[in-house]
Amino acid sequence: MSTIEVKKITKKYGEFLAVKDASLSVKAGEVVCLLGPSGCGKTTTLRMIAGLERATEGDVIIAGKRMNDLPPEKRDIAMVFQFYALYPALNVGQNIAMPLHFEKLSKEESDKRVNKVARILHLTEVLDRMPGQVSEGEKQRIAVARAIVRDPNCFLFDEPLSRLDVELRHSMRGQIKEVLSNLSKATVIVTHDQLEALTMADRIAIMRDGMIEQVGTPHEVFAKPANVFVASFIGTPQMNLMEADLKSFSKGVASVSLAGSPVEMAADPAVSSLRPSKVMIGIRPRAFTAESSAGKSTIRAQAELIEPMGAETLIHARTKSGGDIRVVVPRTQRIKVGEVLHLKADPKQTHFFGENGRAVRA
Amino acid sequence: MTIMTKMKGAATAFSFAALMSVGGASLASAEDVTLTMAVPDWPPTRIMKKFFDEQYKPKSGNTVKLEVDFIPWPDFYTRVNASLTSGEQKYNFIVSDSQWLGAFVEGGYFRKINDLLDADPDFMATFKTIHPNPLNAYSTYPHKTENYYGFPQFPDVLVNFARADIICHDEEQKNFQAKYGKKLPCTGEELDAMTWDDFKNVGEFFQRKKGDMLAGKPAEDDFYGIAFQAGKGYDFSSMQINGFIWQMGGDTWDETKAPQGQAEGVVNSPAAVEALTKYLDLIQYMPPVAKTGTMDIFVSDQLFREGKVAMNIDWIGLGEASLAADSKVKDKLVFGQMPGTMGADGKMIRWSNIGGQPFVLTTWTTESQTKEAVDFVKWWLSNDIQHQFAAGGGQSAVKAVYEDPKYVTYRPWNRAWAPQLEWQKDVWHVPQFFELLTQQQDQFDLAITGKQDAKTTLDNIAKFQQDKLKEVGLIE
Amino acid sequence: MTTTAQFLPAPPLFSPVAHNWKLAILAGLVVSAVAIVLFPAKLSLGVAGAMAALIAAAFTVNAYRRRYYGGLLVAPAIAVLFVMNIFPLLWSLGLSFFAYQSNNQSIRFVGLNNYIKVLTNDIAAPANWDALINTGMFVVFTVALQMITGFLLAMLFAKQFPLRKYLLILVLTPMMLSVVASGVFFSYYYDPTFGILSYVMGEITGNQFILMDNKLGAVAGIVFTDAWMWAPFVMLLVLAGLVSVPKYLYEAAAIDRVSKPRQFWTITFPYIRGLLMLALLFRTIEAFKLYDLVYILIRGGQDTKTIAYLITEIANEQNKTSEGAALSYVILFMVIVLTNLYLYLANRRNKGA
Amino acid sequence: MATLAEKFGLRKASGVGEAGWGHTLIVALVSLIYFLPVLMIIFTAFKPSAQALSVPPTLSPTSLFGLIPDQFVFTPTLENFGQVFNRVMVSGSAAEPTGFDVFFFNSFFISSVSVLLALVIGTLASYGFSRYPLKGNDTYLFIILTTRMLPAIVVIIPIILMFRTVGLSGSYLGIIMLYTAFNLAFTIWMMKSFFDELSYDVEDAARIDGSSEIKVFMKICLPQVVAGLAATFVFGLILTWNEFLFALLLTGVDTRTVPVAMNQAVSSGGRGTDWTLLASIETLFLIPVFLVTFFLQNHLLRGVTFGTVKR
Repeated sequence: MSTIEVKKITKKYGEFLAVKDASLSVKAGEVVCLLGPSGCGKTTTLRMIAGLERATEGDVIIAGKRMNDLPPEKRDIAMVFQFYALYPALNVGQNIAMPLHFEKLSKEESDKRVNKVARILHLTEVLDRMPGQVSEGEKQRIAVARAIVRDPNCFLFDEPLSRLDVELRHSMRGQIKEVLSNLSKATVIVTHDQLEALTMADRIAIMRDGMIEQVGTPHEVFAKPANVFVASFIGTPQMNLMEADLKSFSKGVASVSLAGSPVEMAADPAVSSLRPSKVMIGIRPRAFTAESSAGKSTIRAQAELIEPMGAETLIHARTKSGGDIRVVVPRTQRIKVGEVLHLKADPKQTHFFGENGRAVRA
Repeated sequence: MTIMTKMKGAATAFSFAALMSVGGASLASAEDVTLTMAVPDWPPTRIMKKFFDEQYKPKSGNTVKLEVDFIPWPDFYTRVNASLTSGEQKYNFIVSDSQWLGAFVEGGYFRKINDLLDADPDFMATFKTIHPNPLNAYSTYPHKTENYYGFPQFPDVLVNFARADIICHDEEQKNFQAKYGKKLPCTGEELDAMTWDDFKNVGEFFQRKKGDMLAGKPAEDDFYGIAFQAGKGYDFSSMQINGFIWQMGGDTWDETKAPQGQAEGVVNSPAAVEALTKYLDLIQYMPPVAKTGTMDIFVSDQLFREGKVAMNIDWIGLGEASLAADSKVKDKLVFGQMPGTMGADGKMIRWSNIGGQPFVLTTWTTESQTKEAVDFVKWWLSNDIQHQFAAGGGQSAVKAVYEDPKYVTYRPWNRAWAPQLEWQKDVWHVPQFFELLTQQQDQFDLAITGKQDAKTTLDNIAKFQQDKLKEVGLIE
Repeated sequence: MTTTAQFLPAPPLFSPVAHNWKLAILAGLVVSAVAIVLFPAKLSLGVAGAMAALIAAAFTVNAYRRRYYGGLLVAPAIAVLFVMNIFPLLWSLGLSFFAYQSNNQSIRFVGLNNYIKVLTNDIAAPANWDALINTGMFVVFTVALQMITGFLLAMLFAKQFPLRKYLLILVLTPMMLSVVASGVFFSYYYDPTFGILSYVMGEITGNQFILMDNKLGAVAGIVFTDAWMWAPFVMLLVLAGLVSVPKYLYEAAAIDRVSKPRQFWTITFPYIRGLLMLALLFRTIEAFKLYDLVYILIRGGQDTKTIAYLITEIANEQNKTSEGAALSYVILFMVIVLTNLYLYLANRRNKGA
Repeated sequence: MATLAEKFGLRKASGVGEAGWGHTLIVALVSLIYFLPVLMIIFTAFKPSAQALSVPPTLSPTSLFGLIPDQFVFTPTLENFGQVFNRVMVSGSAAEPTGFDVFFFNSFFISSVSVLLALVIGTLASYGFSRYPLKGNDTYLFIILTTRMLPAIVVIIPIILMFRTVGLSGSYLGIIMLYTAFNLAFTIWMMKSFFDELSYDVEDAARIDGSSEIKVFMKICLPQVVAGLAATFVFGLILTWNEFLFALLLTGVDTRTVPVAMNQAVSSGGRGTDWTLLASIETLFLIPVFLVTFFLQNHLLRGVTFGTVKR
């Protein structure tokens, strides 16, 4: 079975803790994205899975076998590098065929396999060229081709699309996803681009400072962020995170002092365990509706900057307490700079976080 | 572009200087005379400089400075040759090997001094007190004519350096007597009386492996009886082989007989072949480095100083080193003349190739410089200074000096000096010296390292000399 | 490539304007050549100097007027090289067509006679051909040994490991020695009586060991010393190549399960090929000039004379300047052919890649 | 689990391209063997001259607590280093200065000035060759390389003559100019390959932003090839430092360099090689270039790397 299991791995460089107690399991056919800002340890985690780094502590289990002490070549994996790592002295065909040498295939068989993946990835035309003579997108596809030309235990991708321009990135996302879905292997993709993660992954593991903050489907991490970090990291425009005083909670309604106004809003029953205290409330910009007049559950804010985004408009507004608030409204709703807004949040999309930063949910 | 401007300026200056300066920038005033001298860097020249600085008072009343360029021996010829032939005209005095005379006289670099001698009877008188053998070798070109060029700086001959502690040891004396029926030479007089056959016996007798008994003690290292120069570099076998050839009735090409004198038939005469064979026969008793063809005068001296050899034939010029503090044999020495060959008349034949160096004046030396130079040479060859020189480790070819009974007391090898002077000869002062020498050294090296026999060697040398000298008209 | 606007068109070759450097060079060469042939050395030198100044001036004016930065930048170097190297080289090239001995003022044009003499004369030529063969042998042996040793050392130092910096400097030291000192000391190491080699061999065989009493030993001694001194040079260049290989290529190769030999040929070698070529180029040029060690260790004995040795004998000791020059230019021709071959091969490889 | 390596602040061995103390041990062994001939020269500098040629050769200044048999141990002395600068030239007289302080200064002055000068001129030229190729650029470059192909003895006569004519003979300027030329070929070839490696984009961007050509060169290009400059400097220094023939023939009494004067010890004081003296001169002479190389070592590696990947 093609699976990957990472159990509490830790990586130390001297005193520096690069990865701490990270655990993750990837099922056959599943694509997991490691997502996080630069320096969060996601690449180190991937390299530990590949065997390019040794885990200081913890276990790496691939296809049911503990592989901690095995060098990369014994792990039977395929990897696509950030800079593609194309062998500069070999032409495209030879590059793709490189992993096949180990399997000692006949020339015909090897050619057949190379041609097959070349066809899948539209590389047939460039097989005779040198890596220096092909485009970035082609390089990327060559790197993928080299990975899928054989039948490894699992696939690892290190920032596969980071060097491509926006358009190519978009089309490659689709292609890679399609290719992977036909292979049913455990796959780990490292990326710092949430769009990439959201579109390609079956599940996303969000990392920060060497720790995995949350693992979940794209929907879960978006709709139910486990903590403030995940909430702020996932979603564009960024979620509004506002400090609030929780006054009281009864019958599913919380009374809070938010952005200088007393507001009543529906909340998860678990919020009851918090009161009364300081909390963090997270509301996505699209979860607001601008009411015509002030109400019990509206926040008052004054529009300061209008950014039309096509179908929608992003408004930066200032609350009474001086905080900044982002609101996305449909294009049709015309709002002028200086206009006072009464914002009402959708209770289903309102997240409460305790003082420890964790989401409070039932 | 400052660099560009600078380059342009330099280029202009360059061409200007090139066009304007034709020759003599070295115009010395009457009061200040500087004599520039190129010398090899070693004690005899250092002493000369020291004496000059401490003692020399110019008679003319001028301020005379002797600027000496001490050039390390290994590069001396290269430096001097390049300086002379490039027309650098840097030096007024040059220490020269006797055999370089032809090349540099013909090139117009060495100044003939006959006019100076004729103009100054005093100078002539001093000059004539020099023993004729060194005088001919160091000063005449063509050889043995009355055309004079140089003055002896450090005259030199080959002598026998011997280890008294080894050769005078009772045990060794007894065993040698038993084996050869002759006394193993021990004193200076006994060394003087040695023939090459005796020398060979010493070589054969003292072949000791590490641990064998040597002078009553186990030898600390392999030990050998004899050593002499047999190296490929410069003239480090010719100088020895010439002596063998002359002593045994052979001859080298004689430049004084040119253009009638031949090389072929003379150089490879049976007597010469026999002499070379005898020389080669001795190599086997020498320290193993001889087999590589690098046994030069310094290597044999070093082996001797380190106590690996019983007898070494070498130049007096290297004598001081054997007495130095770091010499392992400094207090165990006895010196004699180089071995000879017993003539049919029962008299010893001792021909040997002269060593040492003259110094000469160059042709671009100005009038005033020449005047001071003559005074300086007269002073240098004066008895007093020559005595001081000898006392400081030098040698003198001035009759009155070396015949003085004090002379032999200066250094232990001086007892061999006067008798040896009588037997000194020299070879080739012709301009082709280096070509002849290189080819001969190459051929001797082949013989010494066992690649060819004496006959072939001398045949090759004779043929080359015949062709070469014919080409330049020195053989008809 | 940014091209700089050139405000003036290049003048026609024979137009006598101040910035016509081509004309200046042509005139300079012609006048100098005529001067060298006709005038005595001193005067012809002056003329040549003036011509050099003329060319330099033309270059500068040209560069200023036409904003020709290439010429401007290159000019100082060319000027220095011309005066200090190229001019003397041309001079000696000229001399090689004359019968001239530096210690003899007469000079006579003999055309190609010197070349014919050094290559076919029955006195000189056999020695020259012999030395040519020896030189070839030394070039092959020393360069090969340097390349192999340098390469192996570089492999050792390619990885990061503790104390690397301190160990590396030890290996680099031999090339910092002066040839005289290392040559003289190696003659001591090889000495049958005093040397360590003989001592070690003596402990085994019981006899003093004479390394250089035959050609094989002498050549081995020379080659070893030369290679020891200059292998670090090769090592440094190769090492530079090795550390410049991107690490991710080896990582990719490990994951692709590429065997070590294949990794070397497909990843490592392409990166060090250019540097190997550079090392080969410089070391070959130097090996053709091998003289010092042959002189110091064995005085050219045991049939080890090289061409550079002969040239020194002929041109320095015997003052046969023009013959020496002719022999040098024969060598120069060979070196040029060989280095061009190297460069051609290197370029062809590069284009293929 | 802090290993010894970590205690020394070294990264723990892992992954590709890193090795541990085991590797160090192997390399140390090889390096020491390779260094041995140099070490023996340095040791000789510390031997009393009577022990310089002892058989068996002495190999160590200490018996290492009886580990090394006495016959291989010499008694270290510093006397030889004093001899380099002051020694008895004429037996029976007092020690006199040998002039080596001047020779060392000359070597230092002549080498560093000429290598720096070659670096300046050569860098400008290589920048020209790289960025403003002349017609027949490769031919020029090859001709420049050709100047290194002939034995120096061939060009020496014209050079001496030229020097005499312009009065450069025996002067610092003359030998410095000659060494500058001597170093130029190598400098130009090295530096050109460095400049070739630089991306033109940055320069073009700077030009569009209005930088002058001089500013582009000084502010954009030069900072990127600092490593190359260091590397070229070290190589040039090593080659110039030990140059012998030109120095022999073109320096005077006052401008003589150490490699020429060193031969005093090869045949000195009326004897052959003075081993301890030669070794001390070489040991002292090695120090400056050894230190320069050591401190520029990182640049050297990086510089060469950067410059020569592409020819």
